[in-house]
Amino acid sequence: MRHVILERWSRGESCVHRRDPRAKIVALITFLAVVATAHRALAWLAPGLLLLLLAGLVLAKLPLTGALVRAALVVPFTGVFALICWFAGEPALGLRLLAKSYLSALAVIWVVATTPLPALLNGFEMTGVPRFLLVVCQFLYRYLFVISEEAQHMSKAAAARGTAARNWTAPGPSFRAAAGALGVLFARSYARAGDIHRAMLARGFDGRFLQLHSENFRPADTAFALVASLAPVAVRLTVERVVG
Amino acid sequence: MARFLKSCYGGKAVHIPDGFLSTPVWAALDTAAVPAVAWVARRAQRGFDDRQAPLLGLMGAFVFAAQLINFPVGAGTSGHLVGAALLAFTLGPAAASVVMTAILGIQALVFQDGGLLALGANIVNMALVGVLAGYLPYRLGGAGEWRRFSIFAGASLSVVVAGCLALSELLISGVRMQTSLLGISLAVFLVSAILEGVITLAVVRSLERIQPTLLQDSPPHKSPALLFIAVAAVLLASVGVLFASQAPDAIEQLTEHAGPRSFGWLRQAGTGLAGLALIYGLCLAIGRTVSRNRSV
Amino acid sequence: MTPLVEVHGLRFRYDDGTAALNGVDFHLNAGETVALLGPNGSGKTTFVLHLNGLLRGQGRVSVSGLTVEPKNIPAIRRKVGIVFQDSESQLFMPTVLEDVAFGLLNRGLDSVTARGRASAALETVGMSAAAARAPYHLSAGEKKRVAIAGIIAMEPEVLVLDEPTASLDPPGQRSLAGLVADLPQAKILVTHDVPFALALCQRAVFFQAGRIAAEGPVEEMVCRFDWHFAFERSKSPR
Amino acid sequence: MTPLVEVHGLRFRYDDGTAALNGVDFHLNAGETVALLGPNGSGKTTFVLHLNGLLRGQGRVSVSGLTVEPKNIPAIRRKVGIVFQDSESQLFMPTVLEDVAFGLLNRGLDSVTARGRASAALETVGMSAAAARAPYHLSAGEKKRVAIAGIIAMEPEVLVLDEPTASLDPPGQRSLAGLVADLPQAKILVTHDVPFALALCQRAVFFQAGRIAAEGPVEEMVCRFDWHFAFERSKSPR
Ligand SMILES: Nc1ncnc2c1ncn2[C@@H]1O[C@H](COP(=O)(O)OP(=O)(O)OP(=O)(O)O)[C@@H](O)[C@H]1O
Ligand SMILES: Nc1ncnc2c1ncn2[C@@H]1O[C@H](COP(=O)(O)OP(=O)(O)OP(=O)(O)O)[C@@H](O)[C@H]1O
Ligand SMILES: [Mg+2]
Ligand SMILES: [Mg+2]
Repeated sequence: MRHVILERWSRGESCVHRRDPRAKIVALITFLAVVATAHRALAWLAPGLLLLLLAGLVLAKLPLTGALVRAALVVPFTGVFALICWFAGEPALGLRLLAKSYLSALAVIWVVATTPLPALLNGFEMTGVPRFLLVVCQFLYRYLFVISEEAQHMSKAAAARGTAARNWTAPGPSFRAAAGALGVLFARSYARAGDIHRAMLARGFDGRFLQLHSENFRPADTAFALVASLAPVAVRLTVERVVG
Repeated sequence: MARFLKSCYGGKAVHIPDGFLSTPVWAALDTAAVPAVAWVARRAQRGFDDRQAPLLGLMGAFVFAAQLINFPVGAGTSGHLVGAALLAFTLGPAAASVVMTAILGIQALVFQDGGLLALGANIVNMALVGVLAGYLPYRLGGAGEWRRFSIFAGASLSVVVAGCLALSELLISGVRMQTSLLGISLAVFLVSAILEGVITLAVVRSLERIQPTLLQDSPPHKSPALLFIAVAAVLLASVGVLFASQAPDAIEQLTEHAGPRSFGWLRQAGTGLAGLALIYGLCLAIGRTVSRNRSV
Repeated sequence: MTPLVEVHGLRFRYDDGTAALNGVDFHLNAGETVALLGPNGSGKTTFVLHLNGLLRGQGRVSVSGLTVEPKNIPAIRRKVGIVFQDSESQLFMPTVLEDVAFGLLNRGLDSVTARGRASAALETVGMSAAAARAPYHLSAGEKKRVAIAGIIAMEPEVLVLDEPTASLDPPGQRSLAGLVADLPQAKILVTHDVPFALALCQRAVFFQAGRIAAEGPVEEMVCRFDWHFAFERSKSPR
Repeated sequence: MTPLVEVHGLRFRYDDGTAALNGVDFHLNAGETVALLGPNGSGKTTFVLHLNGLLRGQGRVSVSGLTVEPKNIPAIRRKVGIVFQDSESQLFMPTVLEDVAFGLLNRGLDSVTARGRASAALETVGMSAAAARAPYHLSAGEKKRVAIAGIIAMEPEVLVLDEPTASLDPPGQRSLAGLVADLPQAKILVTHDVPFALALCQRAVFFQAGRIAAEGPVEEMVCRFDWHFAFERSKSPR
């Protein structure tokens, strides 16, 4: 699955990896806001911000091409709209959409690839996301692999028994098999949730998830948050002063 | 073209990336989403115990996994489940909203599917309004002969409404689109919606055979008239919002001075938010009336 | 001496109407190791889930003098550690080390102590190298080892292992046996693995259709119910 | 005679970087039964998933002359029947009979013939009585039997069973052994259950760290790697 690579990157070692997730979230949100509200001199601002992100990627020792390619996942969607704008006689608008969404995606990757997702989700508690929702996200991420694998096994098992020979004319049986498989998968996910809950209770769970890594916000984190969030603002102010 | 659009829309759900929405639109929708999600999360947690956290997480993982199972629909094409309506039928609307919100969050962070600042918009479209629009017909259809239709209608409606809202938000934000393209998009939404309806119906029926206790009870009484009115009203409202947000004069204003000093966006955002509130209120009001009637 | 675990007339019925337990009487003394044998679906797992109140049936269950009832449940869960049949559902934390430390943190240990004890438990089951890995990338047997580590780290008074040898390789089975034999606690082993039960248990209890059909030394139970794998090839091998 | 299954220099690395197979050479002749032994995490399951193209690594895999590559996969899936380590994911139809008949219908058999062959397969595994039940409600052992029926009904040329005895009670293990011994196909048994392997296989292949470390008669492999459960109680029993 394509997100495994992000997970491997996130377990790397660098000064960005070591920073508190909350510091990175602050920096990320500032960056996204800078991009989202920009409207003037984008032709200069976009390369500036891209350079900034590249510096961040280098600092985090992430593979540059890998990250750049991954951020391109947004291009198909954005591309359609860019084309639509082009046809509507607004090529500049199309390019703007492309640039903004690509930069935003790359920024998100920079943070997700330097912070293990569980820690990142914990960090989001500070932004006011309800704790319950975050715990749901943790479970979702943990069992995503397990259940996806079951789903794949099921469809492979069905394929192994003949649905692979494409029925162009009569999709009936394979359609029913897919519906049956989803029904079973649903019921199993439901039952598994009960098992997990039991296992948690058996180990003294009382509704609160405790952290093994106590996150102390150190001075280095504060400094990092300041620098990383001021940088895009500075780039934008400079560009707009000079060009605009 | 329709096929191309469909593949680029990711099949069904339109996850808006960052950079597309104008500041007032994403800011307004984020502001709207935060208290709504908080409320929904509290509600989903209540009534059950801490068992809910693993359950909802696993249901989210299920929806992800469900997209790996392809449903052949003839002529070499296949579709897959989006799941908002199925979640609403099985977990109830509040819990379904929480699960959809979690899914959108993970998609934005890990899969670069939808933006982070645009998360509020995506949550409103899919996790809040989409779920509610899907649950409404299920509630109104009752357990009788309209049940199958209401399951189908709910699932379809959730897809159409979410798609229309997303597109309206894009239009309000100044993305230009000719009316003909808008028509094609609408057609794509309708096809996807019918697919979602058929798939959801098939899954619900297989679930009924395996373990019927997993489905939410639908009220024994049935009110087909109300069902049709509600479905039609929500459908019309969302298509209406879509076309209203494309009003050419407003677009003109917006693109000419798209700066924060321009007040064009105010009217635009106003129209959009009003439409959104209208649909949301409509779903909520119909739901309320029905449950009141029933409890008396 | 009163037994450590005492069960009287326990009955339980699942929501769908399956009567899984139909009156079970059982006792376990301190330091004793008992095997629960019996056919598939005879109620062994269901029984075990009653010992720390994860399921509640009719009848009386008590653990070191405490009756299983809501107010005692936190204390009882501290005394009884269960390794479940399905280790996948037991490993719900993002990394192996965090998973093993989960129970320790819930008990109020600070994170340094918890980390130390969790590492020691991983060492015991031979999984130290996997401490930072995600549980979903492990093979079936590796998962089982981590699940066992999560429970022994808690040092419960009664250790319940539900099919501990399933999908463990033979050296793993041996070292598990050695580990279990060295632990001083009272133990309940639910297993279909007769050599394992023979090696470790003084006494066996045989379940049949939700009841204890017989009880006695393991050898005796195995002979009486013809409870071992003995297969004669009907065709001659090539 | 060319072997039925031939594997040369197979390597595979999971997405997260784990090198699960590091050059495996393997062959299986028609009518032969081979045991795959080896420690947890040595790559047995990973290897087996390559035999019908569920995973694709580097190296060459061929089944009765057909290389495993996209265009041959439907044909190969018809030749190789795998009963997964987790049999539950194999059962997806609402009733047992429908599930067993599923593959037959897809192959174009008319429903009368398909029903007949499905019933016969259920008879073989001793599950005729459950034909109308929902697979979801069966016990672990019963599910395993139905999964096996679904595969043997397709009459594959190679039958692969991944940990078939896990969580089966001893009588269930015996009847499974009888069933497997009576099937004429070539078989690959992945197992940690040494008596089971000894009873059924002529040859064993020993996996270690993603490689085949040795190969020979089952007894020899078992002795050489000390691959059986033999535990001496260190403390005297009570
Ligand atoms: N969640 C459930 N809902 C309904 N019935 C269940 C459930 N779990 C188990 N049962 C049924 O209860 C009975 C006892 O099951 P249990 O799991 O306790 O058996 P077991 O002795 O542990 O079997 P095994 O050796 O296969 O693990 C069986 O008939 C089983 O089908
Ligand atoms: N989905 C996965 N992602 C990453 N690594 C995996 C995955 N599945 C297995 N592995 C790793 O690949 C290696 C081989 O695993 P495999 O499941 O093939 O072992 P196995 O021989 O079947 O073990 P067991 O006897 O425990 O079933 C192990 O190191 C395991 O941790
Ligand atoms: Mg059991
Ligand atoms: Mg395996």
